[in-house]
Amino acid sequence: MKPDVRVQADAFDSGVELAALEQRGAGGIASFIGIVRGDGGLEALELEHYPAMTEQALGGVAAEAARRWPLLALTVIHRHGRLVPGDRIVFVGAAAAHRGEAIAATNFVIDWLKTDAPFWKREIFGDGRSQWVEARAADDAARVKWDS
Amino acid sequence: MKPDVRVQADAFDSGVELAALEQRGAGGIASFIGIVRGDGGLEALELEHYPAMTEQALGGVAAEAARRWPLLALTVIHRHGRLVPGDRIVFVGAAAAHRGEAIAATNFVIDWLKTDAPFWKREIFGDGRSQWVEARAADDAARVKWDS
Amino acid sequence: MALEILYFAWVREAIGSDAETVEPPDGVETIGDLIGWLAGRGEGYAEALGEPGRLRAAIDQVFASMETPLGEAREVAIFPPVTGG
Amino acid sequence: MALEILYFAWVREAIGSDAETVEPPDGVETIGDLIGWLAGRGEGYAEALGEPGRLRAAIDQVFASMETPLGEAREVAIFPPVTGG
Repeated sequence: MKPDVRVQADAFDSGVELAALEQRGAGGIASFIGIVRGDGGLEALELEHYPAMTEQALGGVAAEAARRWPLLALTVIHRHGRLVPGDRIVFVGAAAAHRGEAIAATNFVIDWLKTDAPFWKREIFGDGRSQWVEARAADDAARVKWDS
Repeated sequence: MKPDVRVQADAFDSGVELAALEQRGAGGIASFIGIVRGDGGLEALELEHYPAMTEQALGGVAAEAARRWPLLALTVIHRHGRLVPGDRIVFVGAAAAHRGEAIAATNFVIDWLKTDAPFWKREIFGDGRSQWVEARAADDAARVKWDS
Repeated sequence: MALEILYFAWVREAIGSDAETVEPPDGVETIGDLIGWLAGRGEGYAEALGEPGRLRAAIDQVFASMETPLGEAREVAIFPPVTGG
Repeated sequence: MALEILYFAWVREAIGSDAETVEPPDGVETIGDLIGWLAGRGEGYAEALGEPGRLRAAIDQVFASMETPLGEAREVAIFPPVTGG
Protein backbone atom coordinates (compact mmCIF):
# COMPACT_ATOMS: atom_id res chain seq x y z
CA MET A 1 0.00 0.00 0.00
CA LYS A 2 1.54 3.29 -1.11
CA PRO A 3 -0.04 6.34 0.57
CA ASP A 4 -1.35 9.02 -1.77
CA VAL A 5 0.19 12.28 -0.51
CA ARG A 6 -0.37 15.61 -2.25
CA VAL A 7 0.69 19.16 -1.41
CA GLN A 8 -1.01 21.53 -3.81
CA ALA A 9 -2.38 25.03 -4.38
CA ASP A 10 -5.35 23.67 -6.30
CA ALA A 11 -8.71 22.82 -4.77
CA PHE A 12 -9.72 19.17 -4.36
CA ASP A 13 -13.05 17.34 -4.21
CA SER A 14 -13.74 15.41 -0.97
CA GLY A 15 -16.39 13.26 -2.63
CA VAL A 16 -13.97 12.09 -5.30
CA GLU A 17 -11.32 11.27 -2.68
CA LEU A 18 -13.80 9.40 -0.50
CA ALA A 19 -15.17 7.43 -3.47
CA ALA A 20 -11.65 6.31 -4.37
CA LEU A 21 -11.09 5.08 -0.79
CA GLU A 22 -14.42 3.24 -0.83
CA GLN A 23 -13.28 1.13 -3.77
CA ARG A 24 -10.34 -0.50 -2.02
CA GLY A 25 -12.18 -3.43 -0.46
CA ALA A 26 -12.17 -1.95 3.04
CA GLY A 27 -14.64 -2.61 5.82
CA GLY A 28 -14.21 0.88 7.23
CA ILE A 29 -13.25 4.26 5.84
CA ALA A 30 -12.53 7.17 8.16
CA SER A 31 -11.92 10.67 6.93
CA PHE A 32 -11.30 14.18 8.17
CA ILE A 33 -11.70 17.41 6.21
CA GLY A 34 -10.47 20.77 7.44
CA ILE A 35 -12.24 23.86 6.13
CA VAL A 36 -11.48 27.59 6.44
CA ARG A 37 -13.98 29.23 8.82
CA GLY A 38 -15.09 32.84 8.40
CA ASP A 39 -14.96 33.67 12.13
CA GLY A 40 -14.35 37.21 13.26
CA GLY A 41 -14.54 38.73 9.82
CA LEU A 42 -11.86 36.50 8.33
CA GLU A 43 -11.56 37.22 4.63
CA ALA A 44 -8.71 34.90 3.64
CA LEU A 45 -6.09 32.56 4.97
CA GLU A 46 -2.66 32.49 3.41
CA LEU A 47 -0.78 29.23 3.87
CA GLU A 48 2.96 29.50 3.45
CA HIS A 49 4.98 26.28 3.41
CA TYR A 50 8.52 24.95 2.98
CA PRO A 51 8.27 23.16 -0.35
CA ALA A 52 11.49 21.16 -0.13
CA MET A 53 10.40 19.78 3.24
CA THR A 54 6.62 19.51 3.03
CA GLU A 55 6.10 16.55 0.75
CA GLN A 56 8.86 14.60 2.44
CA ALA A 57 7.40 15.38 5.89
CA LEU A 58 3.87 14.41 4.86
CA GLY A 59 5.16 11.30 3.13
CA GLY A 60 6.97 10.40 6.35
CA VAL A 61 3.89 10.60 8.54
CA ALA A 62 1.81 8.70 5.98
CA ALA A 63 4.43 5.95 5.93
CA GLU A 64 4.46 5.87 9.74
CA ALA A 65 0.66 5.50 9.81
CA ALA A 66 0.90 2.66 7.29
CA ARG A 67 3.52 1.01 9.52
CA ARG A 68 1.37 1.28 12.65
CA TRP A 69 -1.93 0.08 11.18
CA PRO A 70 -2.76 -2.41 8.40
CA LEU A 71 -4.27 0.04 5.92
CA LEU A 72 -5.66 -0.67 2.48
CA ALA A 73 -5.37 2.98 1.42
CA LEU A 74 -4.36 6.32 2.88
CA THR A 75 -4.87 9.73 1.29
CA VAL A 76 -3.36 12.97 2.64
CA ILE A 77 -3.93 16.26 0.81
CA HIS A 78 -2.80 19.66 2.14
CA ARG A 79 -3.32 22.91 0.28
CA HIS A 80 -1.13 26.01 0.37
CA GLY A 81 -1.59 29.53 -0.96
CA ARG A 82 -4.57 31.84 -0.50
CA LEU A 83 -7.82 30.25 0.74
CA VAL A 84 -11.15 31.84 1.57
CA PRO A 85 -13.85 30.78 4.09
CA GLY A 86 -15.50 27.56 2.95
CA ASP A 87 -12.38 26.35 1.11
CA ARG A 88 -11.01 22.96 2.09
CA ILE A 89 -7.48 23.07 3.54
CA VAL A 90 -6.79 19.44 4.32
CA PHE A 91 -8.14 15.96 3.65
CA VAL A 92 -7.06 12.81 5.47
CA GLY A 93 -8.76 9.51 4.66
CA ALA A 94 -7.88 5.94 5.57
CA ALA A 95 -9.37 2.63 4.48
CA ALA A 96 -8.85 -0.57 6.49
CA ALA A 97 -10.47 -3.94 7.07
CA HIS A 98 -11.76 -2.83 10.47
CA ARG A 99 -13.03 0.48 11.74
CA GLY A 100 -10.58 0.94 14.59
CA GLU A 101 -7.58 0.93 12.27
CA ALA A 102 -9.05 3.42 9.81
CA ILE A 103 -10.14 5.78 12.59
CA ALA A 104 -6.83 5.61 14.49
CA ALA A 105 -4.73 6.20 11.36
CA THR A 106 -6.83 9.22 10.36
CA ASN A 107 -6.60 10.75 13.82
CA PHE A 108 -2.86 10.10 14.00
CA VAL A 109 -2.21 11.86 10.68
CA ILE A 110 -4.39 14.88 11.46
CA ASP A 111 -2.83 15.35 14.91
CA TRP A 112 0.60 15.08 13.39
CA LEU A 113 -0.10 17.58 10.59
CA LYS A 114 -0.95 20.23 13.17
CA THR A 115 2.44 20.07 14.84
CA ASP A 116 4.96 18.62 12.40
CA ALA A 117 4.05 19.74 8.89
CA PRO A 118 5.91 22.91 7.83
CA PHE A 119 2.94 25.17 7.10
CA TRP A 120 2.25 28.63 8.53
CA LYS A 121 -1.13 30.33 8.39
CA ARG A 122 -1.68 34.07 8.11
CA GLU A 123 -5.20 35.39 8.73
CA ILE A 124 -6.41 38.36 6.69
CA PHE A 125 -9.49 40.19 7.93
CA GLY A 126 -12.04 42.30 6.09
CA ASP A 127 -10.98 45.43 8.00
CA GLY A 128 -7.42 45.14 6.73
CA ARG A 129 -5.89 43.56 9.81
CA SER A 130 -3.64 40.58 9.29
CA GLN A 131 -1.86 38.24 11.69
CA TRP A 132 0.07 34.99 11.81
CA VAL A 133 -1.80 32.18 13.56
CA GLU A 134 -0.10 31.10 16.78
CA ALA A 135 0.60 27.43 17.47
CA ARG A 136 -1.67 25.94 20.12
CA ALA A 137 -0.44 23.99 23.15
CA ALA A 138 -3.47 21.70 22.76
CA ASP A 139 -2.16 20.61 19.37
CA ASP A 140 1.20 19.69 20.87
CA ALA A 141 -0.56 17.65 23.54
CA ALA A 142 -2.63 15.83 20.90
CA ARG A 143 0.52 15.01 18.97
CA VAL A 144 2.52 13.81 21.97
CA LYS A 145 0.00 11.14 22.91
CA TRP A 146 0.97 9.14 19.79
CA ASP A 147 4.59 8.91 21.00
CA SER A 148 3.71 6.47 23.79
CA MET B 1 -28.88 21.51 15.62
CA LYS B 2 -31.16 18.58 14.82
CA PRO B 3 -29.26 15.38 13.95
CA ASP B 4 -30.20 13.77 10.63
CA VAL B 5 -30.90 10.12 11.47
CA ARG B 6 -32.04 7.59 8.88
CA VAL B 7 -32.71 3.85 9.02
CA GLN B 8 -33.36 2.60 5.53
CA ALA B 9 -33.17 -0.34 3.12
CA ASP B 10 -32.11 1.93 0.27
CA ALA B 11 -28.52 2.69 -0.66
CA PHE B 12 -27.05 6.12 0.10
CA ASP B 13 -24.28 8.20 -1.45
CA SER B 14 -21.38 9.08 0.88
CA GLY B 15 -20.26 11.96 -1.32
CA VAL B 16 -23.69 13.60 -1.13
CA GLU B 17 -23.77 13.21 2.66
CA LEU B 18 -20.27 14.60 3.05
CA ALA B 19 -20.99 17.55 0.76
CA ALA B 20 -24.03 18.45 2.88
CA LEU B 21 -21.89 18.41 6.05
CA GLU B 22 -19.24 20.57 4.37
CA GLN B 23 -21.77 23.33 3.81
CA ARG B 24 -22.56 23.95 7.45
CA GLY B 25 -19.80 26.44 8.22
CA ALA B 26 -17.67 23.94 10.11
CA GLY B 27 -13.90 23.99 10.52
CA GLY B 28 -13.72 20.21 10.68
CA ILE B 29 -15.78 17.34 9.32
CA ALA B 30 -15.12 13.78 10.44
CA SER B 31 -16.84 10.80 8.91
CA PHE B 32 -16.90 7.03 9.05
CA ILE B 33 -18.33 4.67 6.45
CA GLY B 34 -18.83 0.96 7.04
CA ILE B 35 -18.79 -1.30 3.99
CA VAL B 36 -19.59 -5.01 3.53
CA ARG B 37 -16.37 -6.97 2.96
CA GLY B 38 -16.27 -10.07 0.78
CA ASP B 39 -13.98 -12.05 3.13
CA GLY B 40 -14.10 -15.84 3.19
CA GLY B 41 -16.44 -16.14 0.24
CA LEU B 42 -19.14 -13.92 1.74
CA GLU B 43 -21.93 -13.48 -0.79
CA ALA B 44 -24.37 -11.35 1.17
CA LEU B 45 -25.13 -9.90 4.57
CA GLU B 46 -28.70 -9.77 5.82
CA LEU B 47 -29.35 -7.11 8.42
CA GLU B 48 -32.41 -7.69 10.55
CA HIS B 49 -33.52 -4.92 12.88
CA TYR B 50 -36.24 -4.00 15.36
CA PRO B 51 -38.06 -1.21 13.53
CA ALA B 52 -40.03 0.19 16.47
CA MET B 53 -36.82 0.56 18.45
CA THR B 54 -34.15 1.37 15.87
CA GLU B 55 -34.92 4.95 14.93
CA GLN B 56 -35.57 5.89 18.52
CA ALA B 57 -32.29 4.26 19.64
CA LEU B 58 -30.27 5.95 16.89
CA GLY B 59 -31.98 9.26 17.58
CA GLY B 60 -31.07 8.84 21.25
CA VAL B 61 -27.36 8.37 20.60
CA ALA B 62 -27.30 11.22 18.09
CA ALA B 63 -28.92 13.49 20.68
CA GLU B 64 -26.37 12.37 23.28
CA ALA B 65 -23.50 13.17 20.91
CA ALA B 66 -25.00 16.61 20.28
CA ARG B 67 -25.24 17.13 24.05
CA ARG B 68 -21.60 16.16 24.64
CA TRP B 69 -20.00 18.16 21.80
CA PRO B 70 -20.93 21.49 20.17
CA LEU B 71 -21.80 20.16 16.72
CA LEU B 72 -22.98 22.09 13.69
CA ALA B 73 -24.35 18.97 12.02
CA LEU B 74 -24.54 15.22 12.62
CA THR B 75 -25.66 12.58 10.13
CA VAL B 76 -26.26 8.93 11.02
CA ILE B 77 -27.48 6.47 8.36
CA HIS B 78 -27.84 2.71 8.93
CA ARG B 79 -29.11 0.32 6.30
CA HIS B 80 -31.04 -2.91 6.84
CA GLY B 81 -32.01 -5.76 4.52
CA ARG B 82 -29.80 -7.69 2.11
CA LEU B 83 -26.41 -6.17 1.29
CA VAL B 84 -23.59 -7.51 -0.88
CA PRO B 85 -19.82 -6.95 -0.64
CA GLY B 86 -18.97 -3.35 -1.50
CA ASP B 87 -22.33 -2.03 -0.26
CA ARG B 88 -22.27 0.67 2.38
CA ILE B 89 -23.90 -0.34 5.68
CA VAL B 90 -23.45 2.73 7.82
CA PHE B 91 -22.45 6.39 7.56
CA VAL B 92 -21.64 8.63 10.51
CA GLY B 93 -20.51 12.20 9.88
CA ALA B 94 -20.11 15.18 12.21
CA ALA B 95 -19.32 18.83 11.51
CA ALA B 96 -17.96 21.13 14.23
CA ALA B 97 -15.98 24.33 14.60
CA HIS B 98 -12.89 22.37 15.68
CA ARG B 99 -11.53 19.02 14.63
CA GLY B 100 -11.49 17.37 18.06
CA GLU B 101 -15.23 17.74 18.51
CA ALA B 102 -16.10 16.37 15.07
CA ILE B 103 -13.76 13.39 15.48
CA ALA B 104 -14.89 12.54 19.02
CA ALA B 105 -18.59 12.71 18.12
CA THR B 106 -18.10 10.46 15.09
CA ASN B 107 -16.15 7.89 17.10
CA PHE B 108 -18.70 7.97 19.92
CA VAL B 109 -21.60 7.28 17.57
CA ILE B 110 -19.86 4.48 15.68
CA ASP B 111 -18.76 2.73 18.89
CA TRP B 112 -22.27 3.03 20.24
CA LEU B 113 -23.92 1.66 17.11
CA LYS B 114 -21.91 -1.54 17.42
CA THR B 115 -23.25 -2.35 20.87
CA ASP B 116 -26.55 -0.55 21.36
CA ALA B 117 -28.36 -0.37 18.04
CA PRO B 118 -30.83 -3.24 17.56
CA PHE B 119 -29.41 -4.77 14.37
CA TRP B 120 -28.39 -8.38 13.77
CA LYS B 121 -26.21 -9.51 10.88
CA ARG B 122 -26.45 -12.87 9.13
CA GLU B 123 -23.62 -13.85 6.80
CA ILE B 124 -24.46 -15.84 3.67
CA PHE B 125 -21.59 -17.56 1.87
CA GLY B 126 -21.21 -18.65 -1.73
CA ASP B 127 -21.11 -22.33 -0.72
CA GLY B 128 -24.56 -22.11 0.89
CA ARG B 129 -23.39 -21.78 4.50
CA SER B 130 -25.03 -19.11 6.58
CA GLN B 131 -24.45 -17.89 10.12
CA TRP B 132 -25.37 -15.12 12.52
CA VAL B 133 -22.49 -12.79 13.33
CA GLU B 134 -21.45 -13.00 16.99
CA ALA B 135 -21.05 -9.86 19.08
CA ARG B 136 -17.42 -9.01 19.84
CA ALA B 137 -16.06 -8.27 23.30
CA ALA B 138 -13.80 -5.61 21.74
CA ASP B 139 -16.90 -3.69 20.68
CA ASP B 140 -18.23 -3.73 24.22
CA ALA B 141 -14.90 -2.42 25.49
CA ALA B 142 -14.92 0.38 22.91
CA ARG B 143 -18.42 1.36 23.98
CA VAL B 144 -17.73 1.30 27.71
CA LYS B 145 -14.91 3.84 27.48
CA TRP B 146 -17.48 6.56 26.69
CA ASP B 147 -19.26 5.94 30.01
CA SER B 148 -16.43 7.44 32.05
CA MET C 1 -51.80 -9.39 31.61
CA ALA C 2 -51.44 -9.81 27.83
CA LEU C 3 -47.89 -9.27 26.68
CA GLU C 4 -46.63 -8.91 23.11
CA ILE C 5 -43.35 -10.83 22.72
CA LEU C 6 -40.98 -10.20 19.78
CA TYR C 7 -38.09 -12.46 18.76
CA PHE C 8 -35.13 -11.50 16.57
CA ALA C 9 -32.24 -13.22 14.75
CA TRP C 10 -31.49 -16.81 15.84
CA VAL C 11 -33.97 -16.57 18.71
CA ARG C 12 -36.71 -15.95 16.13
CA GLU C 13 -35.45 -18.79 13.94
CA ALA C 14 -35.28 -21.35 16.76
CA ILE C 15 -38.75 -20.49 18.00
CA GLY C 16 -40.08 -20.32 14.43
CA SER C 17 -42.04 -17.12 15.01
CA ASP C 18 -41.26 -13.42 15.17
CA ALA C 19 -44.05 -12.43 17.54
CA GLU C 20 -46.74 -13.80 19.79
CA THR C 21 -49.08 -12.64 22.53
CA VAL C 22 -48.81 -14.43 25.87
CA GLU C 23 -50.41 -14.25 29.31
CA PRO C 24 -47.69 -15.12 31.82
CA PRO C 25 -48.87 -16.68 35.11
CA ASP C 26 -48.44 -15.09 38.51
CA GLY C 27 -44.85 -15.21 39.71
CA VAL C 28 -43.40 -14.09 36.37
CA GLU C 29 -42.16 -10.69 37.48
CA THR C 30 -38.90 -9.98 35.67
CA ILE C 31 -37.50 -10.44 32.18
CA GLY C 32 -35.53 -13.39 33.54
CA ASP C 33 -38.71 -14.98 34.93
CA LEU C 34 -40.44 -14.47 31.59
CA ILE C 35 -37.62 -16.12 29.64
CA GLY C 36 -37.58 -19.04 32.06
CA TRP C 37 -41.31 -19.53 31.68
CA LEU C 38 -41.22 -19.22 27.85
CA ALA C 39 -38.34 -21.75 27.68
CA GLY C 40 -40.72 -24.42 28.96
CA ARG C 41 -43.15 -24.00 26.08
CA GLY C 42 -41.50 -26.51 23.75
CA GLU C 43 -38.41 -27.67 21.96
CA GLY C 44 -37.68 -24.55 19.89
CA TYR C 45 -38.23 -22.38 22.95
CA ALA C 46 -35.84 -24.44 25.04
CA GLU C 47 -33.19 -24.17 22.34
CA ALA C 48 -33.66 -20.44 21.91
CA LEU C 49 -34.10 -19.46 25.55
CA GLY C 50 -32.30 -22.17 27.53
CA GLU C 51 -29.19 -20.04 28.15
CA PRO C 52 -30.33 -16.57 29.28
CA GLY C 53 -26.67 -15.44 29.44
CA ARG C 54 -26.64 -15.48 25.64
CA LEU C 55 -29.72 -13.26 25.43
CA ARG C 56 -30.56 -9.58 25.61
CA ALA C 57 -33.97 -7.97 25.95
CA ALA C 58 -35.92 -4.75 25.66
CA ILE C 59 -39.10 -3.60 27.37
CA ASP C 60 -41.22 -1.26 25.28
CA GLN C 61 -38.22 -0.56 22.98
CA VAL C 62 -35.72 0.18 25.75
CA PHE C 63 -32.87 -2.23 26.65
CA ALA C 64 -33.53 -4.05 29.92
CA SER C 65 -31.55 -6.48 32.07
CA MET C 66 -32.69 -9.92 33.18
CA GLU C 67 -33.56 -8.43 36.58
CA THR C 68 -35.78 -5.67 35.20
CA PRO C 69 -39.40 -5.99 36.44
CA LEU C 70 -41.98 -6.35 33.69
CA GLY C 71 -44.18 -3.79 35.46
CA GLU C 72 -46.66 -2.34 33.01
CA ALA C 73 -44.75 -3.63 29.98
CA ARG C 74 -46.74 -4.01 26.79
CA GLU C 75 -43.99 -5.25 24.45
CA VAL C 76 -40.98 -7.38 25.37
CA ALA C 77 -38.33 -8.20 22.76
CA ILE C 78 -35.85 -11.08 23.23
CA PHE C 79 -32.76 -11.32 21.02
CA PRO C 80 -29.03 -12.10 20.84
CA PRO C 81 -26.44 -9.37 21.54
CA VAL C 82 -26.72 -6.83 18.73
CA THR C 83 -24.24 -6.71 15.83
CA GLY C 84 -24.96 -3.48 14.00
CA GLY C 85 -22.65 -0.74 12.82
CA MET D 1 31.52 26.73 5.28
CA ALA D 2 28.78 28.30 3.10
CA LEU D 3 25.33 27.72 4.52
CA GLU D 4 21.99 28.40 2.83
CA ILE D 5 19.54 29.90 5.36
CA LEU D 6 15.75 29.98 4.76
CA TYR D 7 13.25 32.06 6.72
CA PHE D 8 9.49 31.52 6.91
CA ALA D 9 6.37 33.34 8.14
CA TRP D 10 7.01 36.28 10.52
CA VAL D 11 10.72 35.44 10.73
CA ARG D 12 10.93 36.01 6.97
CA GLU D 13 8.91 39.22 7.23
CA ALA D 14 11.00 40.71 10.05
CA ILE D 15 14.26 39.93 8.29
CA GLY D 16 12.86 41.08 4.96
CA SER D 17 14.27 38.14 3.03
CA ASP D 18 13.32 34.51 2.48
CA ALA D 19 16.83 33.15 1.92
CA GLU D 20 20.49 34.06 2.08
CA THR D 21 23.86 32.37 2.00
CA VAL D 22 26.13 32.95 5.00
CA GLU D 23 29.57 31.86 6.22
CA PRO D 24 29.34 31.54 10.00
CA PRO D 25 32.60 32.12 11.92
CA ASP D 26 34.36 29.49 14.01
CA GLY D 27 32.51 28.78 17.24
CA VAL D 28 29.08 28.61 15.59
CA GLU D 29 28.48 24.92 16.10
CA THR D 30 24.78 24.43 16.82
CA ILE D 31 21.48 25.80 15.55
CA GLY D 32 21.32 27.90 18.71
CA ASP D 33 24.78 29.33 18.02
CA LEU D 34 23.77 30.14 14.45
CA ILE D 35 20.62 31.96 15.54
CA GLY D 36 22.59 33.93 18.13
CA TRP D 37 25.13 34.96 15.53
CA LEU D 38 22.48 35.89 12.91
CA ALA D 39 20.57 37.96 15.53
CA GLY D 40 23.52 40.36 15.64
CA ARG D 41 23.35 41.18 11.95
CA GLY D 42 20.91 44.09 12.26
CA GLU D 43 17.58 45.36 13.49
CA GLY D 44 15.28 43.01 11.56
CA TYR D 45 17.44 40.04 12.59
CA ALA D 46 17.35 41.05 16.25
CA GLU D 47 13.56 41.33 16.10
CA ALA D 48 13.12 38.00 14.32
CA LEU D 49 15.75 35.98 16.17
CA GLY D 50 16.10 37.66 19.57
CA GLU D 51 13.95 35.09 21.38
CA PRO D 52 15.07 31.62 20.29
CA GLY D 53 12.36 30.06 22.50
CA ARG D 54 9.79 31.30 19.96
CA LEU D 55 11.62 29.66 17.05
CA ARG D 56 11.89 26.26 15.45
CA ALA D 57 14.41 25.05 12.89
CA ALA D 58 15.23 22.35 10.39
CA ILE D 59 18.57 21.13 9.05
CA ASP D 60 18.42 19.84 5.49
CA GLN D 61 14.60 19.56 5.73
CA VAL D 62 14.51 17.66 9.04
CA PHE D 63 13.34 19.29 12.29
CA ALA D 64 16.21 20.04 14.64
CA SER D 65 16.51 21.39 18.17
CA MET D 66 18.55 24.42 19.25
CA GLU D 67 21.26 22.04 20.51
CA THR D 68 21.61 20.15 17.21
CA PRO D 69 25.15 20.52 15.76
CA LEU D 70 25.25 22.02 12.29
CA GLY D 71 27.72 19.36 11.20
CA GLU D 72 27.72 19.04 7.42
CA ALA D 73 24.46 21.00 7.07
CA ARG D 74 23.85 22.62 3.70
CA GLU D 75 20.44 24.21 4.34
CA VAL D 76 19.10 25.53 7.64
CA ALA D 77 15.52 26.82 7.91
CA ILE D 78 14.39 29.06 10.79
CA PHE D 79 10.67 29.62 11.43
CA PRO D 80 7.92 29.96 14.05
CA PRO D 81 6.12 26.85 15.38
CA VAL D 82 4.12 25.38 12.50
CA THR D 83 0.36 25.90 12.17
CA GLY D 84 -0.75 23.53 9.41
CA GLY D 85 -3.60 21.03 9.33
